[in-house]
Amino acid sequence: MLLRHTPQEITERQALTINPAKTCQPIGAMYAALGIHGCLPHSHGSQGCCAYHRSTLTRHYKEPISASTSSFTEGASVFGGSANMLQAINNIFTVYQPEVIAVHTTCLSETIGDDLPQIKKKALDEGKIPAGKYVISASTPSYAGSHVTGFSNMVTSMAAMAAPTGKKNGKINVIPGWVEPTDMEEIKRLVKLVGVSSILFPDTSGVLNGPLSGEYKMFPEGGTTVAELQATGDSLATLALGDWCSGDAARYLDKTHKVPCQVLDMPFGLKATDRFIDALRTTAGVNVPEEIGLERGQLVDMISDMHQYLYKKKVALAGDPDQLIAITEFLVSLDMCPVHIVTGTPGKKFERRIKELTEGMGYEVNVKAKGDLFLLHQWIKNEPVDLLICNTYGKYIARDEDLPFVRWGFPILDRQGHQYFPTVGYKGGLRLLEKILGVLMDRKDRDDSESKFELVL
Amino acid sequence: MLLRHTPQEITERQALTINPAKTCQPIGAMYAALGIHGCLPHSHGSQGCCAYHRSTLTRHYKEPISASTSSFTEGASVFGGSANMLQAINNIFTVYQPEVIAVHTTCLSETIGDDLPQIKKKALDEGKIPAGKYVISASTPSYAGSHVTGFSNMVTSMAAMAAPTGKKNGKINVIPGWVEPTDMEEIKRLVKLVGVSSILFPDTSGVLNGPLSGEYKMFPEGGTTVAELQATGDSLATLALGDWCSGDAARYLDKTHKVPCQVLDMPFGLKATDRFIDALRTTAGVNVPEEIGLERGQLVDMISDMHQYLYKKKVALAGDPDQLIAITEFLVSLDMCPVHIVTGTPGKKFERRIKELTEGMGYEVNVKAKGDLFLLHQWIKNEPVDLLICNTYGKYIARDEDLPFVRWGFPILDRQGHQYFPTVGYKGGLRLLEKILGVLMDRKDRDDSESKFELVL
Amino acid sequence: MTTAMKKPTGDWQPADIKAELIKKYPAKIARKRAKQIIINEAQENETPEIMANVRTIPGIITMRGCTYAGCKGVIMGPTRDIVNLVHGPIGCSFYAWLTRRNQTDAGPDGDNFMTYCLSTDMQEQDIIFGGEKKLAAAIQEAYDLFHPRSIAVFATCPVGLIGDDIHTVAATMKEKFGDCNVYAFSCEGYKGVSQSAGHHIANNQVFRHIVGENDAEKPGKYKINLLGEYNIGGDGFEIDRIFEKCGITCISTFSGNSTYDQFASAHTVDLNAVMCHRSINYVADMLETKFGIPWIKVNFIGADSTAKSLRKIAQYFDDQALIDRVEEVIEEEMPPVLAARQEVRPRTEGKTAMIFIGGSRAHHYSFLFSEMGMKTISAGHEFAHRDDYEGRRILPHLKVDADSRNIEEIEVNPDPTRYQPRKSAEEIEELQKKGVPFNSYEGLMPDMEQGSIIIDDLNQHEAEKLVEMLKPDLFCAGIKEKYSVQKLGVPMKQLHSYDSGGPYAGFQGAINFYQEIDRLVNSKVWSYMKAPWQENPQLSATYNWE
Amino acid sequence: MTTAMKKPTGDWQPADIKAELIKKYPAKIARKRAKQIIINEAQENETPEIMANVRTIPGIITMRGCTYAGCKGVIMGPTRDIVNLVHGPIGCSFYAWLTRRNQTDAGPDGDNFMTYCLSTDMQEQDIIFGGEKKLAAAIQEAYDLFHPRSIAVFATCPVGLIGDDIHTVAATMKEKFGDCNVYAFSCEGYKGVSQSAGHHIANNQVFRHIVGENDAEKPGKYKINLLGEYNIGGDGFEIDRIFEKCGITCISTFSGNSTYDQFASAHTVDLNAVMCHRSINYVADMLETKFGIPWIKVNFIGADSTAKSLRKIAQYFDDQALIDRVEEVIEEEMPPVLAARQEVRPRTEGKTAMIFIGGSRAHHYSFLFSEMGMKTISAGHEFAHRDDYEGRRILPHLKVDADSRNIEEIEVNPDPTRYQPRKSAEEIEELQKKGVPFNSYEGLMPDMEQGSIIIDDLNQHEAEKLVEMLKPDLFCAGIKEKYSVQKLGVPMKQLHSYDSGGPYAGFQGAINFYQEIDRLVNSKVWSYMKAPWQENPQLSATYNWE
Repeated sequence: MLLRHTPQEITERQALTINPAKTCQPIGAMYAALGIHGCLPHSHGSQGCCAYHRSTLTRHYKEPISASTSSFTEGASVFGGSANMLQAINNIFTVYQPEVIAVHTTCLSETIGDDLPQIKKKALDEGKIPAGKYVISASTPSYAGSHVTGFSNMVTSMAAMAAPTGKKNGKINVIPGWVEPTDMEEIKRLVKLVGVSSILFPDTSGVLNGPLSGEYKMFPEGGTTVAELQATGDSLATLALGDWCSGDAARYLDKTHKVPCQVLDMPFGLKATDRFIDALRTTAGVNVPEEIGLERGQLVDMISDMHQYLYKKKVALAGDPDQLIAITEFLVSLDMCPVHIVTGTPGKKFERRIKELTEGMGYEVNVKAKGDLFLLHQWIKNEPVDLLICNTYGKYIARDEDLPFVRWGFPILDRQGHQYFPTVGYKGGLRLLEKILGVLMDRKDRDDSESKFELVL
Repeated sequence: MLLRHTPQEITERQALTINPAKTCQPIGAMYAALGIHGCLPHSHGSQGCCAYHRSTLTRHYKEPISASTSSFTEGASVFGGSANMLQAINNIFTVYQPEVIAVHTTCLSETIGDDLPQIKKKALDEGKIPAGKYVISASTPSYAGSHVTGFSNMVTSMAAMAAPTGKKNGKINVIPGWVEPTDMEEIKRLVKLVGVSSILFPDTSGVLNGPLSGEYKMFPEGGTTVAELQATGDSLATLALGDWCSGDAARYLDKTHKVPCQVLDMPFGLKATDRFIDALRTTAGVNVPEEIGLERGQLVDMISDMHQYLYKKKVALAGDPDQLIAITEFLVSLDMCPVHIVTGTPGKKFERRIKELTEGMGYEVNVKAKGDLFLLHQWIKNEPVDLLICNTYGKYIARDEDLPFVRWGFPILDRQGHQYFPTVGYKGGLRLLEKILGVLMDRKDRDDSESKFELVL
Repeated sequence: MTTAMKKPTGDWQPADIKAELIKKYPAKIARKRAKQIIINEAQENETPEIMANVRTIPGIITMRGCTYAGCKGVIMGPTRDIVNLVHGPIGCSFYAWLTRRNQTDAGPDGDNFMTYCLSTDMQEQDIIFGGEKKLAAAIQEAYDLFHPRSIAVFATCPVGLIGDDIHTVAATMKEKFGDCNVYAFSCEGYKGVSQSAGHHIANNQVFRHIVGENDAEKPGKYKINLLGEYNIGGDGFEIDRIFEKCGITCISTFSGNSTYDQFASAHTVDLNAVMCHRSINYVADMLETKFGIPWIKVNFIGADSTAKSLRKIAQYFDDQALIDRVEEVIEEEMPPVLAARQEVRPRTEGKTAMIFIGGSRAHHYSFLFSEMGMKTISAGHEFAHRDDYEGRRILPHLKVDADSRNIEEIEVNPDPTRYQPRKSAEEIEELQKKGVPFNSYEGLMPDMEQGSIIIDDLNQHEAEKLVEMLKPDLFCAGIKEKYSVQKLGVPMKQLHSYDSGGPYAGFQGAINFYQEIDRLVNSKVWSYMKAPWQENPQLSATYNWE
Repeated sequence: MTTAMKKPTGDWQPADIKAELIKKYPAKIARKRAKQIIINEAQENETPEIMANVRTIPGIITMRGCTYAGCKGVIMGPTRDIVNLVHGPIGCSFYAWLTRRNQTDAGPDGDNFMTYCLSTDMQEQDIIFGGEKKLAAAIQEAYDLFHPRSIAVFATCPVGLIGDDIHTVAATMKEKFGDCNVYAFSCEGYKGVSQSAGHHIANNQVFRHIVGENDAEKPGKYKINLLGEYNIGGDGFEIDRIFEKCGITCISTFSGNSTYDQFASAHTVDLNAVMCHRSINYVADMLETKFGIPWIKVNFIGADSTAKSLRKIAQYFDDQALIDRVEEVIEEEMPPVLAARQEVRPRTEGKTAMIFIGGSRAHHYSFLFSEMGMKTISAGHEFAHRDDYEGRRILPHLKVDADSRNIEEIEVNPDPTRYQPRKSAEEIEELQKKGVPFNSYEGLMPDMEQGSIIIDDLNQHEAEKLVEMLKPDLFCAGIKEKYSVQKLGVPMKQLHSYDSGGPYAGFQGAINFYQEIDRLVNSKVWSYMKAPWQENPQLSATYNWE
């Protein structure tokens, strides 16, 4: 066994996290910042943080991830990182010439109390920030929240670039949350199809799913431009997809610039996508084109055709709150039974929401925020499941417990496809369904006796 | 073992086909006819043919397949099916009111020598064909060629509807061949993206991948309209994708109406898609947009990223000539080794083409046209492979020989996805690659020792 | 919705429905169909006459298949150790390849040729110059590769037309091999009007070439054959389980999970229990005539029917030990069945179903639905004859038309040495008085509710109309009908192949069926067909100021 | 293309290249980098001085990681039966979770905690009020769950800043448990200038808390430790195979596929063979000082280097039996290696590589490339010190800067009871004469070709420039560099993790490496980057009139 020391008996742990279902804020801030066009994320801490985040993102996307660091030494940690930061800003604009430097803090710089806005002001005063270039920053202490929080904080800093002209631009802000570049592309396609003109931020499509063409661009075509970010203050409304990833930024624009917002679930699965499309429709006052009705109908069609393979199947889930909320609703709508659900991100409201979604399923769901994969594994040992949906780290549980396994979430380090095929929207729902059915049917084909082996499924 | 009687030792068979890699012409004609808007395919034979074709197509598409039959009885078989056909035409136009009836023959009506054009003339004379409605027909004797031939014959009959006005319409005819509805959709997307105005026929998209919406349409929105088919004679040129499925129709338009044609491979994989896009470009005299370059670059990127998992892997293939030619070239381009290849469709030129494509691979490829899965299985027993790519019937070999298995081709009766996710074009190449890598990596994760078990692949 | 108190067709007058169904047809067609669509007014033994087993109308999209399908697909397909070789172009063999879910259990090393698809793949020159040589060569190649106990040859359409003498070829090869029984079926697709003709042809040849080949006495106290059970989704496995539990020895099943030797020994039993009489009653009759084995109708679809059938069998053997054992078994098996029934019933009570399948299955399944409190408001068969609707008693009044006359009726006489009546005329009469129904079966109609609609050879157009008008909670037919019905938002259950489910026979099967139907008629899925913007199209922008 | 006859940098003047690399930098940075970019003009023992092991420049995208990575990730990570508990916010433990491909073989039921990721997941209140209590509780919980032989605690950045006394906590818990050795590493990420500081810190604590804990005499005639081998991709497995074949007993590997007890017994050997001296030479020195065990430099990367290293070890033991056995083994192992080499060489001869990794690996791998006829035209290390470039001999001339001074140097003295020199001064001298190189290693530079370019702490900008200018056939570095290099159309091989390959050490590893590099530098893939319409943009419509 790969996880041979995991006991079935569950003992309460107060201080120890084992096999986490989360990581720290800065990597989320780094990923979000890559969704700004021409932006170099900068990690204000010791160089290991930056190295680790770049490595993890690289393994997930199989794409170059550029980011810089303040490379703290012992001295900087004692006397403060301001000097490092200032030197970094100067070096970055000189050598890499980004449009924007998006700085995030770390547990190190937060603990010593570096004040980024102040450092930025100093940089401005010292003329270290060329005209027309920007430095934005987010406070992302690793010891609070999770990578999701860090993402949200950087997205909020992006929203803080809003510079309303007072004249509405007729657009709708769409904040996709931490989804794949291809998901962001798909969201843009859907928004366009509905006939809504929008500003999507962040937008990593075209940045982290690039081509191989013989040239390397540190700053690819994609990403939300500074001009677009500034224009978010003139938009008609904001749709935030996922409260955990996108809610704060939307509420910021609402509160600060009176851009009314709706906070929706991430559009994974039928119903969440329905609400997203309908919110676009009602917000923009447009009609939904037949083409979208068709995509929706195809998803409903496949659900009805394959229902017998999904009905009452037990599922264990680990991931991030916004994704888990959406997938749980989707699974329930398929008559599947999500029985064990953990996220590493703290927050009681997550547990409440999951309980709501699984109400009336006729069983008590195991759900834990600030849980970990060790606990999920123990739950599975105590109540086995038919399917595990989780990031790549789930593979150790899947192999030990011989479970059908669908990789979904972050990070996915050992399979391809998430870079190129969306799981949001109706088409994404079809893909999720294809994957779920695929592993369940593979298992059936593997385990059926020869008399029961089926040609047609 | 599921195929426990298959011996490793290969003995020559003259008369016996076992576990065919093909079926008969009429089903191909039926599928092609479904790609005409408002068309009811009609099987001129005994009712079993129609029942079997409808069942097989239904299991593959999980969609309703409407088609009618002349329901031959013993009497009809002796005295000829003309009376049945005439009655059928009258009933069909009265009850179902299609735009077109596309009649194909069977071994039965061919053996007794029914003359469809003559019967059609009789129907016209007797006023059984309402004004503005059409009856087209194709001769598809089950005892010649294969389902691919039948498809090609019906497509040629569609081309025969061409009614040139003498005035060119600036369009390019694209004949996609026997691919999935979603492939046809993807081909249309690519053609449009390149900026070419085209007529695609047949076109089963919107016909066989329909939504569930509470209403049943015997004749859905999709399909090539009669007007479009008539206009094919005014087109600038024809691109036939796949000589076996589409070549004849293209050459017909070329010979009969001087619409110049190019016969290309089906656009599966990098190089075949390159040639298709480039042919569109040169034929229409347009420039290829960056967006296509991006999709292409993404495919090349994934190939380069994952090359180590593909390199030198042995593959066994069964399917139809056009598909096999394209996939063979694709696999070779990935540094994979297609070692055993069978199609049930007769034709020496297939074997020649495969030999060309695998030249210089440093091994002698096993290839057979008019081969069968029994032979393929024996080849595999004699030289094991790392991967099997085949239609659903391959699952019996895959389970017995414990082979990673990618379902591709016709029919796919036991998995979902082929209805909705294209495998043509660059995005299709990404999907093929995802599937191939998926099964290879699943196998690796299954078989790796615990010391070698990998988190990152 | 519950229609419990309403008439089966709800607000519709059956007559109006019938009118609706046929109104679109040309007059001639309408007249014909009118005779095949019956408003059920069955009174006691007075059932209305229905037109059945007649030609399909050209151009009208039918559910029916052909004679080959009935012979090779249905009857011979399920026998594992007979190599089935189809003589004809490739298609017919391909389409019958593993597509029927008739399961078999050959054990780890028994012969099993069901995963193989053999064909002579006739080419143009074979059509022109004849295919006999190729057939002989193919038989030889099959024999050399597999050395099977038996090879069955099936003719597809062109074979009859070009006059290949497949029977002579078969006989010659049988002769040549010595250790392999080879025979052929002239089951060309154009024969008859439906699969039914194929069943008959298969029955004839099995009886002629296999039955009686093995006189060896098989162990067992209560020996029977089960006729007309095809082990779809494992039905036969469940029935075998029950038989074993009761101590009844099933020597031969025609033809689910069967072997050559089972057929060969079929004449050694003391009773034939006939399940799907439509497809197999010929064999039952011939076994009686030639060997003196009586037959009774049974039905293992539905727990109650299963209990009833077991009791009949026990009664037949007239042995208290068996009668008691059967009662014990029923007592043991029923509680979980009743529990499952109770569990689903609150959700299935009063729901409506339509069933259009086979030749007697629609009838069988209507019992299973009533066990769940579901009403079958319309039903019919695909290839039934009048007696399947009205009851065997009307057989004498049946006129045989040209199409049926073309199907061989073989002349059978008592076997000079082996004929031996299992029961004396007196015993038979005795038992009949006790209610053992020899040589008889009821039709579908008497068991259907007043005012329900019986339709023979239902077609696409009528099916669509029926569903639109009566909106049943469930529609049952075959794969070809599945998705057009579901597009209308009505769940569709395949009762030929069971979709991917089963077994549904016997006690365990009933439980499976209750749960499967519960899943279908109560699935959330059918509530997703309309998008929110279709349900509330008004465009009032609403924001939650979170 | 072959650059065999050309100078390593082709048409470029090395000086111009250097100028290109630094021209974009601000003056101050350019001056600093100029000292870290050296045109190799090494003559005999005269090597140019390189600036190394100095601070990374803030804002300049570096390949380097931190001290924690060097301590927890590199040195302690590979030890399977020590529970590693990271004290800090969640991230640092998460990122070091199974990401290094250091394989281990615990057998079916041995302890293996490498698949587990433990953290105190410090929260805001822990930062404010201190985390010692939480750490103690976490150690207790880990102990209660796993009852391991040993628990190692690692500090991440904030821990040092808020002043948690992890060593006291560890000592207390060790005391409390009795049967579990608990100790801590103050390896905060901000210490030192690279991973290198982490190696040193790890060395210190392992030596202080584990080495010498087990005096039990282990069987074996020729007992050694292998220092600085981390079993990436199974390298260690291959080296163990070779040792066993030679009859050499490897008591302890630091730290690939290692266990607590191996470290505890490390002082019982007669020789330390040092592979990656950069990461482990501290332990080697301390073992010599305290226990009298000499050490020599070895290298098992490359078949020739492997043979050479085996011979050195045999020579050290000065025993003909071992010397002969080693020769036998080499004779047996080399033919397949040479065959594989010959097979690929026609395709690899003259191809060029760049290597920028680790602290001595770039040096090691340059040998392997030359076995394939490939030229390393530019190389450098990520966390090396001057001696790794110039050779150990320059150590005395090294000035220790502030950052290094902050890393504890522990005072070690001969063990009162256990110090016992394995060789007398005379024997050492004898052997040294015979060429056994005690306490010394060469640097990278002397082994590099004239005019090749040595770069310490290469960064993203310079890497890109280098590749654009010199278009190597292969670039070797780590995961962060992989895809930016490949975007330029140059295959990139990870030589930290080996991508998904390995082992590359020893004889079998050399074969694997030849084949892998052949695959990379000869893959068709790199020819697909341009589309046909980019290669022939002209728009001439051509039809084949088929």
